[in-house]
Amino acid sequence: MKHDSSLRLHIPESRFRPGDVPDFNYLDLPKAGDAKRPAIDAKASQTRDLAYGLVRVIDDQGVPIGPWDPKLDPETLRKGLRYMLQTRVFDDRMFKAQRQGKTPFYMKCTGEEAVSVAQALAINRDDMCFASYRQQGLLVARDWPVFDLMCQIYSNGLDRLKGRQLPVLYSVREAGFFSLSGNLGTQFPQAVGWAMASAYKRDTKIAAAWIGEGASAEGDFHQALTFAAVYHAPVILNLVNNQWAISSSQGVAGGEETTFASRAVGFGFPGIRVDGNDFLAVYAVSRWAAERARSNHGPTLIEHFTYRAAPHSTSDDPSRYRPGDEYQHWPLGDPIIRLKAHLLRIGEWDEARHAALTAELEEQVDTANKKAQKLGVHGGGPYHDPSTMFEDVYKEMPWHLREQQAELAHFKEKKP
Amino acid sequence: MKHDSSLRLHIPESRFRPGDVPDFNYLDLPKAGDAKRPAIDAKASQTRDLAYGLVRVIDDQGVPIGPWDPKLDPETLRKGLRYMLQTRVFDDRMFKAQRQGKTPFYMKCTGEEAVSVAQALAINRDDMCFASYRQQGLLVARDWPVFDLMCQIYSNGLDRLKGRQLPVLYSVREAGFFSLSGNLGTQFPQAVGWAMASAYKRDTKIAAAWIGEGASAEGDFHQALTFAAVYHAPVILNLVNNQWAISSSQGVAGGEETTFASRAVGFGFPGIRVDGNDFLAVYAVSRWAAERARSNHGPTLIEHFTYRAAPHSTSDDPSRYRPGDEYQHWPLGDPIIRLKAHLLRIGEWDEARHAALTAELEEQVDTANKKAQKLGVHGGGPYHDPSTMFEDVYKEMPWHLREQQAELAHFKEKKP
Amino acid sequence: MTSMNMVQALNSAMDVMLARDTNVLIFGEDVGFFGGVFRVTEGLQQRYGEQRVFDAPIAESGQIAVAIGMGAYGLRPVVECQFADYIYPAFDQLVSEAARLRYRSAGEFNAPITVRAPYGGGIFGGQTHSQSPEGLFTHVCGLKTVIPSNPYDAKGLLISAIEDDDPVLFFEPKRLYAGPFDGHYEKPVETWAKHPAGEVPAGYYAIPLGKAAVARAGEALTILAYGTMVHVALAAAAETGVDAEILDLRSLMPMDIEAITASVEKTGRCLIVHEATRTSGYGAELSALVQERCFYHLEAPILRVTGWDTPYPREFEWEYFPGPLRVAEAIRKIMAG
Amino acid sequence: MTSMNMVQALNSAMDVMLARDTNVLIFGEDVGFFGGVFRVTEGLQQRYGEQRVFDAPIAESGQIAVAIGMGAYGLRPVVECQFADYIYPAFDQLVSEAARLRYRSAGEFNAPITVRAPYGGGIFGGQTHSQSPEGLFTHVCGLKTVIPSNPYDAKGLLISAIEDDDPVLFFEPKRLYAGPFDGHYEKPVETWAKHPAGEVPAGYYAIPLGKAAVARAGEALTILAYGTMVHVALAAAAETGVDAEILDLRSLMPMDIEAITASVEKTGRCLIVHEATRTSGYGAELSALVQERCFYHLEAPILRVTGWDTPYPREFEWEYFPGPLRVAEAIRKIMAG
Ligand SMILES: Cc1ncc(C[n+]2csc(CCOP(=O)(O)OP(=O)(O)O)c2C)c(N)n1
Ligand SMILES: Cc1ncc(C[n+]2csc(CCOP(=O)(O)OP(=O)(O)O)c2C)c(N)n1
Ligand SMILES: [Mg+2]
Ligand SMILES: [Mg+2]
Repeated sequence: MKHDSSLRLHIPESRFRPGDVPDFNYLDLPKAGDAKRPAIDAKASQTRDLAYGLVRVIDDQGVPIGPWDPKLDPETLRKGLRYMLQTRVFDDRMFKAQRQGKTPFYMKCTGEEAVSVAQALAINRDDMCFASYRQQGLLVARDWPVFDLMCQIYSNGLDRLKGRQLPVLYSVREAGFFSLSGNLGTQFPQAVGWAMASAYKRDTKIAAAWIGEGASAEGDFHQALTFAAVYHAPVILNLVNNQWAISSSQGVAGGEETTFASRAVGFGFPGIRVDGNDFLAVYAVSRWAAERARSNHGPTLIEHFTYRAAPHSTSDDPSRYRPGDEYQHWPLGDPIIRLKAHLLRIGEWDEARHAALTAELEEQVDTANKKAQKLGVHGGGPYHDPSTMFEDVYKEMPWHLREQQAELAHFKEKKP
Repeated sequence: MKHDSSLRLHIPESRFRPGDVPDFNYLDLPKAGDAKRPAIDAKASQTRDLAYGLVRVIDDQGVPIGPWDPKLDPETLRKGLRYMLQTRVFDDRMFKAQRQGKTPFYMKCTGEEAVSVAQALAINRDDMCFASYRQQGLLVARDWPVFDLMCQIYSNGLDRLKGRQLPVLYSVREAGFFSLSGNLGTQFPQAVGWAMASAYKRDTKIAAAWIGEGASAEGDFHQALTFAAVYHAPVILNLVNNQWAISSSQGVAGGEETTFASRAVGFGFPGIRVDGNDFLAVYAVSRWAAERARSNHGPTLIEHFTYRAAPHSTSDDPSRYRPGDEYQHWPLGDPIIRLKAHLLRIGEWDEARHAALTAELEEQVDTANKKAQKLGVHGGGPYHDPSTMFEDVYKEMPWHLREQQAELAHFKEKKP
Repeated sequence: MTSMNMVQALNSAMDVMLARDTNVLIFGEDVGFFGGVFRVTEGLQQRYGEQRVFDAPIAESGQIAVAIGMGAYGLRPVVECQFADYIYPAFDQLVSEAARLRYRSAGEFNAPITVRAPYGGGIFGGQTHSQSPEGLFTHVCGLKTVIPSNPYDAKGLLISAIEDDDPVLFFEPKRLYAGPFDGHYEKPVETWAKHPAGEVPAGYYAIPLGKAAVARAGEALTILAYGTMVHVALAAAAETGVDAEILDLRSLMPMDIEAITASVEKTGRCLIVHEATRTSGYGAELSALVQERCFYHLEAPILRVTGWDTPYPREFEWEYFPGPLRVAEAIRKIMAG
Repeated sequence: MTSMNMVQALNSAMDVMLARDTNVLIFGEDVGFFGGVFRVTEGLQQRYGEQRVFDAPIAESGQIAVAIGMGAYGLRPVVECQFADYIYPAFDQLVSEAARLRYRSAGEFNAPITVRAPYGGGIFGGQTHSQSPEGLFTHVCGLKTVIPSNPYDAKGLLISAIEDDDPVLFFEPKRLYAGPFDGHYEKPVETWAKHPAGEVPAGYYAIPLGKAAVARAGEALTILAYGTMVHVALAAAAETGVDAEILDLRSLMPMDIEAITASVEKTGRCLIVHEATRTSGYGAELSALVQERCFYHLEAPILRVTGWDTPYPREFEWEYFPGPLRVAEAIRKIMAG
């Protein structure tokens, strides 16, 4: 028998699994307005508290409060609401399209819309975004047509990526949106490189990168923080802690021990934990980080504390690993509802306008969708010519790919 | 022309290069005895200060002071002195052997002897060590014969590693010393795995790992901290900040921004910065971390603040990249001289005994060296049979290696 | 004997080994409570507890490193890599560490680890869910590489892999999880239920690594295949009516050279098929070896039918996949040569 | 024309490119103030400033990732990997990212990066300072792989690599840095001073990637080689007295297939030599291709002389290294075949 003083292996487990009643009381959330706001040139050591607190601006009554209130004009607030709503409508439509077999795959960002939309509005349009697959809100907020994204999702003849990529793995250089990889984490240090290049060129553009809390366990995360710290790279490093990595709780990535924002503390630059479902808070913190970076004070890590309301992807069934109603218990609510409440509260919005906006966006997305589907969908075509699959492996096609391309053509002719 | 508000790339540079007069006043070193000592089951959040301070025990007069004084008996102190001295004598002899062409390569740990020797005495002999190439002191302190190490260095017929490895890349399972890799950093997460296995088996053994501050930039470092934090692995993670990684200053690894000990703060376990040249301090902190790990309170990261007094290796010439006398200016001195001063101060040592010990160790090392050289040296043999190079690729030799082995034999016969 | 698909057979192998040996433990992304995204570890945590089957941080390199450390302690960890496409972050730990630990320590330490990873195309996964990286690992001495083509072999080989004292990469053809897919994607999906190799004993059995199986005996030419391509080759042979001998290599490293040369010496013709990209793939090694050893028996050039040298293009999966049409054409060409 | 050894020629290539194009910048471990452990970047930081030539954290993966980001911005970073043996931590960034960026973004982004790494044995470096990993990278579509065998080529090829819009792995045979080593380790060391390819123009010139060079014209058999092995092959040919045609491939990917097949069709015999381990090495691809394309011209089996399938054993360097003795024997065997 092993005696008491023997070692034990600790295995982190999700607090709630199917059948449990979720109770997030243990979270001990700071109140809106509580967090201090240091100057953008503050020393990192003066920002440490922010890694352990939670920047929140909109209080339970919809009133903005405290030093982080970005004091946005109603126009910008309504823009934010519109983009978040548009993102959600788009997501819902595409999810349905997958269920209808028009695309093999889709990924929603439901509940996380503020994370991308608020930051998109807080940085410049020519700042470069190195996103993960859950920041479609960036493209929406940069007014990139959802029609174009749909063509990628359906792999039709207008798919800019020529049917090569999994749906949602966009690349939109014109909108400052770096090619999505599929391999988790790789974009994080790449963003740092881009930011270093901008600094090397004495440019004014910064980079922003997003990673999931799950993926932050990858070595790439460490490389990003190391290079960003060493070279004072002008970059915003966003870590989206949406509590889940497919079926694994954030504890499996280390979230039981401390906040993810505090990772930055260990590198000597600011880490800020923000209520990711609070549009104003995300905007304010993003703005702070952007200004800090742009004035040569280096990187910031932002932990967006949020919740993945949707399944991981259309291939996923969360009811197998978490209570079906867990999101209903999530104490930080829904970013759209919260921003709407704020706008209502300040008298810059009403239910009628909201209904009209929703209808308009649904109509817009539907129209785009019909147009895109007409151009071809997954499994049905028409697509790009399959022979294009040999292009872009290299800038110039070497002999062996030319031969293989010819071989494919030969088989296409033979096929019944 | 670029205006003032443009970005700039920050490139860290060593403070002193050849020709400069080193001045370490900027270091602002805490005094001996200043650091608090939390209980071994303290919450990580109660240990944060230790990541930014410096645990020091022996003061400038050789007197131990403060709560970290491990109160070692003179016997243990003399043992420590002996092992450190033996390590240094061994290093010096092997360095000379390389200059004489008896081995192609050697690496000294001069000035860093306490880092390995003190910890070796603070943990159990069956705790497993995952070292880097600069912790030969572990083997010495575990009474592993230097003769055996010499045979590896000379690749002679008694080389346990059969001439396969670069000199100093030892493997001594019997002494709880894991096979050294050559690839920086890889051992760090492996140690965590070993510790997890020990916990899984309800064993009582812990693991200890060492990494250089330069190598801590590798992804492996992040993996080690992540897995150690998530599974509360019973492991001591040692980071040896000896100021240099070949020609790169610790700033290139991020040391300009904050301490390396604080990396652990970002993972929610204790990080302790210790005067790596203070035998008592290293012992005390190691002991604390070992007891913490052994009683299921998880990992500790220890930053050993020290200085690489020797060239990186025998292939290196530091006068090309740092002032020749930089070590003379290093404010934390020499671990051997400091422990000796302490022993003298408490009346448990004298110059005559020191001289006698030195002579004894030199004689011992010399004898072992002569014996080892007689068994063969690099370039001269005799070695193991070259045909052994096909062994141990797999447990059982597959056909293609058997064929290749036969082919080599055929050529050996043909050779003039 | 029970009827099992490949997922069930793999699950059964781990079940058997967890029960037999407390040194066996399993970890990887989503393998614990959830049972893995392909359900291969389903129920194992529930049966053996979370100390023995648990989720790992998304850090493939860390997973392998930790497995190596566990192996050095004396355990036999089985790591699931969610997709073979995500094994590259662990490349250094596999190549520099696991593969060389026994060698560099002259046998003091070894890495008795098994890395399972679903590989190959056929599920519209695009470039990051379809790759066949096995060739890379066969270039690394010290590693073993195993690829089953049916449930019976999958279980027996996985048990051998777990028991093996060297590091084994165990690639699972994900398109075969549910049934013996032969490349005719336009036909209805077949299950393993009616396939003889879908009959799998419930208990322990081991299939030795390094031994090929004859998937079809024949005299006219030799086809070397593994994984999904075994079934494609069978279909192509049937369609051409050529009396092909099809070897299911099963173990790429160590390789069953005797079975290969014996067959080619008999048939005088050889076709090699794999789904991985062509250039410097494992097929190149097979071709080189056959040519070196059977040169004077060869009546036609050895040909290779493989994936194109491009990333796996998602929507053009079936134009990329080396299906029966391409294999059949190569068979005819060799027979005419 | 100046006489340069290979270190100087490589240094000159970077010097030229730093001067021509402010988008070129250089980083890596110890490349800044110190000038690199092999001195290849010596003086460049002093000449171009620390914004353009600087030390990087010891994190090969981060270095490549950062280079990819810089490339996306529009720079042409040149990264020094201190030893090719240490490139594996960066494997994922090279294989999943640099290699596929152009493809997956349909040309929106590309990775115009160059990764320089000393490779190969001959300096008693053991298993972690001697490897030849080039074969792995030739299996990865989207990457280019270049290996020079002399100072003149080294400079011209490195300039092309830096100017290339695709990612290029540039492996430098470290044993050739100082002189044209032919495997006769027992003979006194030769320098490049007396070698014609040691004459190197001071200014800009480029050698196109994808073109082999004829190191020795001949009629009796074709030897395919690159890097150090070109010189070993030359020595072996001289010692056997066989009129070999020796192709110095220079660029492994893209490969100069025309030069290869033309030569083998002429000679009817082919020997492939490389220092890397044999199984699934680049030589396998060469063998497969030659066999596929020149089958009816072959008068003897194609043979390979390579490093053994073991890690590089430090003290037995010369028993491991595929020296002139082994190459000569293979030549004789092929001529007798
Ligand atoms: C390198 C790598 N490993 C594994 C995967 C498989 N995978 C895709 S998404 C995912 C979970 C990611 O979770 P998180 O980072 O928290 O992001 P979220 O999905 O919550 O936005 C996993 C394991 C992958 N894509 N890449
Ligand atoms: C993965 C890897 N990259 C690079 C090297 C080359 N290298 C050997 S030692 C060294 C410096 C290490 O510095 P540090 O980690 O500070 O340890 P120290 O030598 O100071 O003890 C480098 C770059 C290596 N061995 N492995
Ligand atoms: Mg997540
Ligand atoms: Mg160091």
